[in-house]
This record gives sequence, C-alpha cells and structure tokens, in this order.
Amino acid sequence: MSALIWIAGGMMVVAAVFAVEAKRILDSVIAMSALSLISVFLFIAMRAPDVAITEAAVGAGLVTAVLLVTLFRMKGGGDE
Amino acid sequence: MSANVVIGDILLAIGAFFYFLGGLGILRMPDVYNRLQAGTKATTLGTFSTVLGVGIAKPEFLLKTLIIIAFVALTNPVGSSVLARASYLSGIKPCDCTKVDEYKGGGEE
Amino acid sequence: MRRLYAILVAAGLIYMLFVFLGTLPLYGKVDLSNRVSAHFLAKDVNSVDVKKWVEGDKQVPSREKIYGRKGFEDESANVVTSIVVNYRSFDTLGEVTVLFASAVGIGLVLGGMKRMGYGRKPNFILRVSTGILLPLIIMFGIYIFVHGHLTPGGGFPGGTVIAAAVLLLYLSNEEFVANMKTSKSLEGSMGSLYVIFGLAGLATGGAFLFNFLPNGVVGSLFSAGVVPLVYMTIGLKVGSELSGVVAEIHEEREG
Amino acid sequence: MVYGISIILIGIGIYGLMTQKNLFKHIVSLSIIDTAVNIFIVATGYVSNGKAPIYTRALPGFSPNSFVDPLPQALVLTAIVIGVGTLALGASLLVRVKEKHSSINVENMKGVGE
Repeated sequence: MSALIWIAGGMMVVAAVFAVEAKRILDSVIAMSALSLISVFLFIAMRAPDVAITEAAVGAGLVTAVLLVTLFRMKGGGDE
Repeated sequence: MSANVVIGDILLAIGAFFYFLGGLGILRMPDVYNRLQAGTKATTLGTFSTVLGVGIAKPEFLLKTLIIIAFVALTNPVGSSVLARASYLSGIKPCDCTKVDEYKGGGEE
Repeated sequence: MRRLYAILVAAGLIYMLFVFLGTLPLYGKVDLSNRVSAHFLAKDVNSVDVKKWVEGDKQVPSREKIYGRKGFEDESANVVTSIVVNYRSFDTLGEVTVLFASAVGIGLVLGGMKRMGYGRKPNFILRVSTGILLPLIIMFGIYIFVHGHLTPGGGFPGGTVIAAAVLLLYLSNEEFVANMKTSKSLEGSMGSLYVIFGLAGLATGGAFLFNFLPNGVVGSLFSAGVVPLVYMTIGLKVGSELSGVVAEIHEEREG
Repeated sequence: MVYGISIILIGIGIYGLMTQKNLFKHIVSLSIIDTAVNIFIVATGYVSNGKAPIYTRALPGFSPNSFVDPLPQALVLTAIVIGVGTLALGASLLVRVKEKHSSINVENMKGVGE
C-alpha cells in the first residue's frame, strides 16, 4: 500500500507541475482534473469514503465542466 | 481456497491482461480514432472481467457488481462515440492509411 | 529572474511547513483519545472513560447504548454524516449560506436571457442515451442522499450528482433551458426547511438543531433521528443550487 | 508520507501563483492548493490499519481502536463543496474580465495601469 501511495503522489506532483506550466490552458484544466482523480485514490487509502465520493463527483466532474464551459465562453482565453 | 475464488482470480487476470492490451494499443496506434477504439474496447471488456471476478470471489457483492457492469455497458460506448465525433468535428484528420471515411459531412441523420 | 524568486519562496514555504510537521504526531500514529471525536465514537459523552476505551479496555459502548436507546447523540451507522449533522450543524448551515451567496454572485455577474449554444448539434446516439441515462443518474443521486446515514455519501455528493445530470441535459440538447424559477424556489424552501428543523429542535429539546426524533436501530433505513431528514433537505438544496450554477454559466446577454 | 505529498503540492501551487501571468492559471493554482490542503487535513486523522468510520452489522466483534478519526473528514466534506462554489464564482468573474479588458493575461489587459 505504501508503494502505491508513493506512485500516486508522484503522479500528482507531475500533474500539478504540468497544470501550472502547460502552454495551452486546455491542457492545464485536463491536468488539474487528473490530479483531482488521483487524489480520490489517496482519500480511499486514508479510509475516507465519503470524501472520496464527493471529490470524485466534484473534482473530476463538475469543476472540470465549469472551467471548460468558461474557457469555451472566453473563446480560448489568452494563451501564453 | 474454494472454487469461486479461483474463478474470480482467473477473471481478474483476464481483465488485467485486457487493460494491458488497451494501454499497448494507445501507445502503438497511429491516430486519435484508432487509439480511442483500442482504449475503449479493451477497457470495457477489462472492466467487465475484473468487476465480475470480484463479484464471483465475494458472492455477497454479486448483485452490485452486475449493476456496475450494466452502468459501464451503458456509459462507456456513448462516451467514446461522443469523443470521436467531437474530435472529428473540430478538425482532427484521420491518419493517411485510412481508406474509408463514412463520417464525412458531420454524420447528421 | 521571476521564476528563481518564485522557486526560492516556494522552497522556503515547503521547508517551513516540513519544520512545522515536527509538532504533529507521525502519519498514522495519532492518539485518538486526545481528540474530541473519540467521545463521539464511544457514542457517549458522559459515562465512558475515553482514555481506557481507546486503549482496548472492555468498557466498549454497551449494546443498548448502540442499538436503540434515545441518547444525547443520535445513532447513525455512518459516523461522518452524524458529525456533519449533529456536532457541526452550524458549520453546515454556514456552508449552505456560502454556497447560496456564490450562486447569487454568479447570477449577478453572468445574468442574461439567452442560452449559450455550442454551435454543434448533438447527434442521435447522445440524445437517445441521455433519455436512458438521465433517470438512472437522478435516481442514483437521490439514493446517495437518502442512504447517507447508512453508506458513504450524504447530501453533498448526492446534490452534485443531480447537478451533473442537469449538465448532461445542457450538453445533449441545444435548446434546453433550466427553469430557474423552480430551481430558486426549491432551493429557498429547502434552506428555510433546514432552519425550521433547527427551530423544532429548539422547541422540543432546548437547543438549536437538536435531534428530536427517535433513533431506531442502527442500520435500518428509518433510524438516526433527524439525520435523514436534514440530509434530504441538504441534498435537494445543494442539487438545485449547483444546477442553478450550471444553468447560469450557460447564460449570456443579448447581442 | 502523505503529509510530504500535500506540502509539495502546496509549494507547486504557490509557485504557479507567483510566476504565471494568465489569470486562468491562477484559478488552477488555487484549486491545486485546495486539493492539497484537503489531503493534509484528512491525513491528520488517519490511524494505521484503521477502518472507515461506519458501523456495520459485525459491530459487537470490533476492536475499539479500529476507526480512523471522522472529524477531519466531516470538515473536508463541506470544504470541497464550498471550493466548487467559489471556483465557479471566480471563473464567471474571469468571463467578465475577458469581455471588459479583451484579455485575461495580466500584461495585455486594456485599460489597466499604464
């Protein structure tokens, strides 16, 4: 279990760096969604099923959808 | 070790093998559509097999796993077809080796 | 240059937090008997000696304390929902208020009459499968918050799943517009119903949001006193609130 | 262990807030910090080999120290939902900023500073 937590943490760090440094904003939003999805595994490993369900519904579903819709409304938003 | 645990383990191994095939397909296929096809087909069967394996190994979960299988069978193909259509409409070209393009014109009925 | 400064500041902050970690117990080595929640896990605030209880003494909560005695706290199987509704109910009230304020803010910032279109007609597969999936998704959301005191879940994830169903409607139908009047009235009535439950507790038990219903047996659907009722109101309120957010984010002004 | 992961994520979020000039990246960085803090709070309540805090039918045979601390989980449960509300508010404010200043990059905004 410990090794799995380390792997998940490494993936989260990689996703966070990619979300911060990505050139296109769309990539950044997708990386952030992936980070939320991996954090669900950490919550389950810490025996918090309620938090895991909420994070899976909110972080991977609703936040991503809201950010993508606003990105669509901004017509791509100023890329860097 | 009873028989149902052995059958469940075999099903889990089959599911893991299909997941591996899905990942291999995503690495090896040339363009978006082929990758989507490989990923969706392989992971759908892999999910069926792993979830059913859990249900057979622990018979008290069997009904719940059947419901999960029904949900995955409903949602997974729809999601991949919508993804493929969106990527086609936003202008991603299929690779050069594609011979037939039946979706030309947007696919409206 | 800016990146270098940023890396330095972030590294300093990380070092500071790692030093601060020395004051916390190690990961997984928490002494629960020092925590307030140990009293709650013992299902009794007065008679169980919590220190001995955590160490494994045999004065575990006796059977009649767990199965169906009208205690000071109510007995729901999922301890987290019980804490959310009973110990920290004012927190939940404030949280619902914050959510209401943010929904009103989004409505003020993005208000409009016309619905934003995606410019692409959804195809046949998506429309047909939406008709099949939508009742299942809404039923799943309702299941989550009705069974919140027995299984993992509760009002917040249930409401979010219902909002996801509304989002699916918006994605699959280019003309669909949510009825904002229904959403607002449902949300307002559910918010005031929560306060009414609190006032009923004040009238019968002497404390705001007191648990005034019989507790029943742990594990059955009609148990845990006021928890299922409060979670139903919270679930409907969060669901209509987030559906309103999803609907408002699709609105745009004329021209 | 999980403490370290969440602290590194907080550091990455702070770094993103300081370096990026695009306002959308600021929202993404704030969301990363949000997730990291939630993981930290839940990690403070974890007990080794603990079980999820749900009473089941097998209750009379359970050992008393077998639950993890449920209080941080209850706090995080509300924090996540507040997070999505404030995030949606920030995103809608960004839409207005884009309409008014024709860009969301801090250096290219029209009518700011100069």
